[in-house]
Amino acid sequence: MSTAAFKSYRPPVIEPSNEGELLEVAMGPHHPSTHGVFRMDVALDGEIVIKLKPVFGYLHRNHEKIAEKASYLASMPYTDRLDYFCSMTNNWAYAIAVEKLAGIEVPERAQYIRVITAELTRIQNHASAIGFLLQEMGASGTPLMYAFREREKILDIFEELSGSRMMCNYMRFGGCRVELPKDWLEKVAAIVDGLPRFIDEIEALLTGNEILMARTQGVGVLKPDLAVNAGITGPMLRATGVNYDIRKVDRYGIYDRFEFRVPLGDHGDIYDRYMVRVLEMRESVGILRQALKDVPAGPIVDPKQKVRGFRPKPGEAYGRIEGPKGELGFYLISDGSGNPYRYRVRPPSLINLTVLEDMCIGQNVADVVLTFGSVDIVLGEVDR
Amino acid sequence: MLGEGIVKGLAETAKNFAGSFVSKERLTTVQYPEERVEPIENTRDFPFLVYDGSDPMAGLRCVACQICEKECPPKCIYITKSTDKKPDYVGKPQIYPARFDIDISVCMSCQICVEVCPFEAIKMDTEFELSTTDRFEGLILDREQLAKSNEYYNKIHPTEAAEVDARLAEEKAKVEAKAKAAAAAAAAKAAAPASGETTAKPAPQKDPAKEPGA
Amino acid sequence: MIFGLSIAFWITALFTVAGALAAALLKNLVHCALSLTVTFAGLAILFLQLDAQFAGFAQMLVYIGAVAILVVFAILLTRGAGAPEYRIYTSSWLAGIAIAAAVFALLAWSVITSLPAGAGSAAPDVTVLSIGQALMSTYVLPLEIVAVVLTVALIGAVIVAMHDKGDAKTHEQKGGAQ
Amino acid sequence: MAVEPDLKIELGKQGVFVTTLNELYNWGRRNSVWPMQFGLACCAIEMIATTMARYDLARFGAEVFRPSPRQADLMIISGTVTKKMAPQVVRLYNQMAEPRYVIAMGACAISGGPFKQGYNVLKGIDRYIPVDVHIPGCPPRPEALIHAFMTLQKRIEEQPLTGENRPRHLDADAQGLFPVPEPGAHDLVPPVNRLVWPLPAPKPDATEKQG
Amino acid sequence: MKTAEEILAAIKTALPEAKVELVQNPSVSGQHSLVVAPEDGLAVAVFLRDDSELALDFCSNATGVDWLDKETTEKVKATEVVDGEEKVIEKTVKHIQPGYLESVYHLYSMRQKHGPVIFRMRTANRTDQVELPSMTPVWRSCEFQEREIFDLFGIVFKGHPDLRRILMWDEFEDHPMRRDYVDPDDYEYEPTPHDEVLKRAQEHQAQQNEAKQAAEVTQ
Amino acid sequence: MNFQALTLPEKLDQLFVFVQHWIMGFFPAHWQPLVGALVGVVGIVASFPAIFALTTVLERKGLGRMQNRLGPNRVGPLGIFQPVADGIKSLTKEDIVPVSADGVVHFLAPVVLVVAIFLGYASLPIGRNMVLVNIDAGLLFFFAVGASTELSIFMAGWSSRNKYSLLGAMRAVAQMISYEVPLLMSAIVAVMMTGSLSTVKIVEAQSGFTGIFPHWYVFTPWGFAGFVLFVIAALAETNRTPFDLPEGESELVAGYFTEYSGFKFALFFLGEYLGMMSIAGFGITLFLGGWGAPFSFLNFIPSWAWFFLKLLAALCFFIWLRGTLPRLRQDQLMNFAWKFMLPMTLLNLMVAAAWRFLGDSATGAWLRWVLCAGVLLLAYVGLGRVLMRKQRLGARSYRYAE
Amino acid sequence: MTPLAGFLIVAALVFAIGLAVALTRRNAIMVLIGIELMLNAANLNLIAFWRFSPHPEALTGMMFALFSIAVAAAEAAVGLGLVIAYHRHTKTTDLDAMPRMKG
Amino acid sequence: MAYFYGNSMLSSPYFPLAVLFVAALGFGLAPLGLAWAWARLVSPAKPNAIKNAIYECGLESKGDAWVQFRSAYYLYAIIFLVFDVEAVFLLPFAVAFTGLGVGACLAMLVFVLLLIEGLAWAWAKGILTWA
Repeated sequence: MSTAAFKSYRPPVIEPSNEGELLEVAMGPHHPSTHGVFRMDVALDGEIVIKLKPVFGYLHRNHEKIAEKASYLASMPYTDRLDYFCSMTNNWAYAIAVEKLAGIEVPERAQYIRVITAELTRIQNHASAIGFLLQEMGASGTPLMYAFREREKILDIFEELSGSRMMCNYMRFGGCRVELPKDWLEKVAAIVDGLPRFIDEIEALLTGNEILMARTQGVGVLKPDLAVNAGITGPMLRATGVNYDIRKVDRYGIYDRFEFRVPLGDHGDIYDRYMVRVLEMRESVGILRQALKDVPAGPIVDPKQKVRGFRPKPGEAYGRIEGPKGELGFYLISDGSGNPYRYRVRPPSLINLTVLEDMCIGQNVADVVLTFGSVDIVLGEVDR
Repeated sequence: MLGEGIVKGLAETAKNFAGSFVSKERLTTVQYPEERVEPIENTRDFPFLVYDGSDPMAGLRCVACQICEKECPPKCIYITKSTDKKPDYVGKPQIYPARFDIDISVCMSCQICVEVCPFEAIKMDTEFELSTTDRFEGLILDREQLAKSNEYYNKIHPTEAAEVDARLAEEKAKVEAKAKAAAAAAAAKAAAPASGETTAKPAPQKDPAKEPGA
Repeated sequence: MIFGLSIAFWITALFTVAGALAAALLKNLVHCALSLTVTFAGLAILFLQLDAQFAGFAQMLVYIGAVAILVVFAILLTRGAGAPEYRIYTSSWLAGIAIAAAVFALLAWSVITSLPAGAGSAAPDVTVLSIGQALMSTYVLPLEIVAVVLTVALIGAVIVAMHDKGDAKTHEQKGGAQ
Repeated sequence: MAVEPDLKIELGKQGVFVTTLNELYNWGRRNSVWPMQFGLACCAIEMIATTMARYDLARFGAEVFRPSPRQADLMIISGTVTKKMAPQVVRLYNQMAEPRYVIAMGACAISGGPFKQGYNVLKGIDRYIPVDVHIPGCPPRPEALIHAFMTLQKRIEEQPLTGENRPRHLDADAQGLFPVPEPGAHDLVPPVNRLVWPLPAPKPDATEKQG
Repeated sequence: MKTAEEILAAIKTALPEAKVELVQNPSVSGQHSLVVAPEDGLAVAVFLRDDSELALDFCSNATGVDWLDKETTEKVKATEVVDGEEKVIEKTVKHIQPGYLESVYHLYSMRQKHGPVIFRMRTANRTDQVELPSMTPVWRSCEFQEREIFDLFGIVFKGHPDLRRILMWDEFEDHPMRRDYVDPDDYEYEPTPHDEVLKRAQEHQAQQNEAKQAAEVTQ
Repeated sequence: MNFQALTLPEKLDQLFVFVQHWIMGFFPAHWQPLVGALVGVVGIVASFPAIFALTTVLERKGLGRMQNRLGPNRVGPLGIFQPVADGIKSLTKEDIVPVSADGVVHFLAPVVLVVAIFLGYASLPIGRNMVLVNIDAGLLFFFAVGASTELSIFMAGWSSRNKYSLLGAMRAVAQMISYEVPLLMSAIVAVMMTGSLSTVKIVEAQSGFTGIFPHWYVFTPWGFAGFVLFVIAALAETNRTPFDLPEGESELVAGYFTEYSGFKFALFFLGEYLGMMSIAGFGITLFLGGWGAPFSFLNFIPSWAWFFLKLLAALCFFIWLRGTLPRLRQDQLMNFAWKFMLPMTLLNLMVAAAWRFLGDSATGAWLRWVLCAGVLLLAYVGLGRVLMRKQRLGARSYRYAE
Repeated sequence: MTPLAGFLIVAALVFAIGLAVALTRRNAIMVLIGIELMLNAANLNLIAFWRFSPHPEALTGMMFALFSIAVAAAEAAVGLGLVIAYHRHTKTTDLDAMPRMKG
Repeated sequence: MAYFYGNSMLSSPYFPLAVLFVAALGFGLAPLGLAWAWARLVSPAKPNAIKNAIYECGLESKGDAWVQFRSAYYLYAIIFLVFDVEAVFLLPFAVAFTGLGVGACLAMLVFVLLLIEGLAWAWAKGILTWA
């Protein structure tokens, strides 16, 4: 059977000017701008990028293989280490997939806590992402320091809840691991009240800055149709103007109970990505305020659930959430035994990098670094 | 006008600079090691073994059931069961771990061992100053190094430890009551006076293979 | 005659000539360009010794600051940075050397025979101000001509060196989706 | 009180000069440890957090993260070293100027940590390069990194300038090159550098246990 | 959102020759999938993407699954002549169900905001016939994911623009996510060995002891 | 001059001058120039590296404060011995020269840089009667010598034979030559008004007071514009934020000194800061009244103290900028130099000329103020608008989906 | 004061070396370097003669030297530009190869 | 002595410059010498093939860095050169400016405008747009 011609997306091809030689530079795996061990093999015509090939795998830690040899529960702490900025949302995505697979109900209190932790995660992730973006722009760390100042507060909250700053390992199939500590909600409320001031501070420092505008506006432009076809998700997709937020689409958890808006950009450039993140932080603050108001009492975890000996029926399930970086999905196949037959992470970071080539070719080499930074990836998730 | 945003940004950093001399909010540095961040109760770092009483080895709650060893995701626990039983701190004969090693160079501080332990024997420590120049000896904690008293546990995790103690006491009371009842029944039946042996059985002595969750 | 020369002159002269010689003899073009700057600097110092302060500093500014950079860029642009694999001298190098030597002999002979080894007059009081005044009065016409020359040189050099834009950028987005 | 003559002679022999020079040298080295801007995985974030406002590694004069190995003194291996990355790590270490120090931060860097069962994970970077300080933890807290940093400073302070115990970089005969492993068909070749990885004698009953 | 059956019907009407089956998912998730014959894969994918009602413009997840050769034992009643007498006896028959590699795609629609539709293709076996059509021309998002499948499972995607190893280094020869992959032997220092690792560590120990003894002997 | 006859403030002011003469007095007459020069040179070679050391601590601590942290505070009291430790470390660090590098040029580059930068200090007046050489073309000398720093940076980048180094060096040279023109041109206005290239005369021309306010050039429209342009060009010349591309680590690792280790690297570091200080010093000389006091009643404070205070303030400003701004891109930076800085400086030259011809009669004074300031402001806003609009830059609004 | 002859000899030497460079080197850029050397030698002569002239206040020689610097700089720019343009078309700066290229 | 060195040299205005030059050279070379001596005596340099290879993000360096560059650099250098020369003429003018009449200033204006014309031409041609 023959297929008729159909639209296919490929990165642009630029012929080098016949002047000068191409300079082939490897950026990475140890490169100050790739915050991690990512590598881009770049061919430069002068300072213009003619070719760009991303090279992955420097942090391929075999998460999927290990998970297929371990019990369902044992993979939970490993998900923390996927996108190590957002352990809470990773936990949640995995929990959702397992809950789908085994048909587990989550008590309402746990749902609220999940939303609270997820939104806090989103805020600290976006703040750090902006900080790192500015770091790549050469801002000698100040925005990053401010972002981390707030992040530390959120991490303290997480540590108080789960015991660990980064690797929370907090969620369980059918709920959360432990009951909230005393006064925890009040502390969160206090921090949430302080967040708008921080966002204002970041905006005062950056939003109107001419250098930032010059560096980011019109740079690394992504077109919406390509973004959709390339499976881009998260703030990067919304910066192109496509309205797709899984919190709204799937209404997982209890997101349908909160009022929030989805900020959209019109240009799809780095500035839009930056602004969409800033605006999403503001929306997240709104969600947090609503969620903190009415956390119900009740069990924190489905009482039928056991910690050990979890064996879901054979079958498969794909569960996904709107992670701070995009759609984070888990695909599980159960063969009825104690460990998954197939365990797959759908990493938003990796897939968002698909269009790196498209965005960078024809740009200045300095913009590559920025464009890359604006995608907001974490290598732990890209390579798994 | 060109430069407006830059000036705004400069004002923001100037505010932070000036603020760092007056406000705690703008100078967030905690000067470790002299100062420390206020300890958070739930903090977990590496597991330790809780013992009751004064003799660390005799008082270990661990009965070497090896559940944690099996459940540990990175497999950093190594236990060998004793072949004999030794009296614990109250004098009851118990199986004990002949060897209990935790390789903290592998441990991922996930707390799953604590969750699965039915005996409240393994808990998370808050100690983090463990950096060492010794790769092989410095990073494997054995039984002796892991054993820490219940008082210590109470000190670092007061809320949690109080709960655990209450639960243990309750269970103990239940077991004792049961034993008493059994003894009474036995006495009533005028059977052999075997009460000593029954009470010696510790409360949660269950088969690890069909262990229910916590 | 030798004793009449100050040690400063000897040192600068030595550096000047050595720089020129190095520029002539070194294989790597960048080395040649760098030794050329030594000559430029030496000449500038010689100007200073001749009480031509402004000319000396102007020489530094223009030659070390600009011409040397220009030469270096030209070398990098023509891929002359590495040491060449081939001979660095032309096939007729012997004749060239001979001509140069003859010229030098002639010049030196004329210098030695025609000039008395006497000291010059006292240092003239040449300030930048006097140069400025002269420039704006006597030398106004040359000044304007220099401006024209410079502008023409700018335009000419740019046109010559400029890469024809337009043939490179036409292939953009060939394989793209649009 | 006058210095005892014996002591004086002894000092003269040893060289007070050498001693003070040694102290000065170690003091300078210790207080100016510039880490290489080098992050691998999760621990890198905690490493960054360590340099941030709350913990501020800069207090120790160590905030000058140099991107080039030539100018860096300390390599903080912060995170999982995969087999794909290991050759690069070893090459970078080789390209650092002496004296150079290595902190293996976190479980993964020391032993492969939770990911040690993975096929692409190197079971500890000390199989290829010498590590000065190990910090367990997954990831270690920022304070733990500062603690390790101070441990390293202590270690530097104790190093003599001369004699048998002098550190490797002062010894002309000591190894300066740590061969870079090659990626092979199934594994890195060689899997370890025997010169820096002296396997300890196993604990007597380490392998007694049955499945 | 159409159900899987309806989608199957739509495909059947649009592409009558395409070999597509529905595979039920016994799990509560209810995510049933369409198994498409590799030769029809591209056509079906283009239909799914470009059909205005389905508009599955977003391929979220692409992954591989390795199904090993399955040995099933079945008790079969057979009549056999034993001692000249026909008897019905029970026999256990071993079937070897050949394994295969599978590529699974989770499709969503950003325009219609529905999904997922699961789309799978299977190779003929696990050894030599491991080719499947690439979905990258249809969905760019598959580019890296298919490279990953190629790297880790060894499925060769025809029509992929740049099929190279992605996670492992180029010199690497194995496909580590296959279930019969044996990982390299580096278990020489295992203070807390378990299971398989323990076995390997023991072997290592034995080797080392031998070497030590040999060294002692030569001394 | 008789030391005894001076008042105390004057004594303090001339302290170093008298120390120099006092030392010279120990030597026979024809050696005195040598001794005098030596004392002056020692003064420069000792004081500015010391300020460099101080600046590095100041920078690290100041940046820290801006970022809500403390900065180095453990080595010595308040961390002021940090640079000493860094120095010892750099001195004892192994020196690596890549095999394929050009060894001789690789070695010479940092030395040339340091020498060129130090020479620039010769005509910098750091106090009343405190200048090493008071030559007629002092300012030109500074620019002429400064020109050779470009060459040393090129030498460093080229000789390393490293891609990042070479690219960094090419960027640095392109950037420095582009901003050298505006730097020179913006300085020319001060020369025009003074009528001399001598730095001493430029300072003296600004030393008067009207009421309590000084006659600094920065307080005139053309002077202010010249000063701002000079500062921007100086930032670019010294590779400081937001023009620190050549060492822009986010893409070029460490720029032209990627391959340098040990003390050669320290020399680059030193050269960079010394260059920053010398250029700041010249900026102060040209527009901020050099060693003059800012208010007439503060005249009792020694002139050199004022100079160093102003220098410190300038350095703090540089640090402040570094703590705030991200960096530009190469093309933007070049565009800015040629399309904004150069036209503005040229315009400023004409405005300065007009200023003189408009005269300073009682009525004309206001008129020329308004006219000159207006023209400059208009050109600034207009050119800024055009540049922003051409690149389609500006604030944006965002839409939301429910 | 150094006598005029000293400067003139240096200038002659530099000139001769410049000439030799221009005549013997194969690389076109080197030829331009040689020409620069010769021009500079001429400049030195100009300044030296000006300094030793009876009326150095007249500034003639000095001004001539200044203009000469300007013109030489322009010459260098155009010359090197030509070399670059030539290199772009022929990928060489080798003078020995030039006639062949022409033919 | 004085005869040999020439008194004129010591009293020359440039003499302190020479001293400064020597001192600066010493300032640069002395620590390098010290570092060399330290390496010689105490801490031996340990060159090896990997260490002395070129740094390229932890990979083996591929291709030469000394490649052909683009002409944009050269174009900027030309414009710079022209304006540098212009500055050489502007400076004496600026010094003499206070004493000059309108005519001289107009002459200078013509000079500057001629060069600005070159700049404007370059701008219009798009040469001032980097790469």
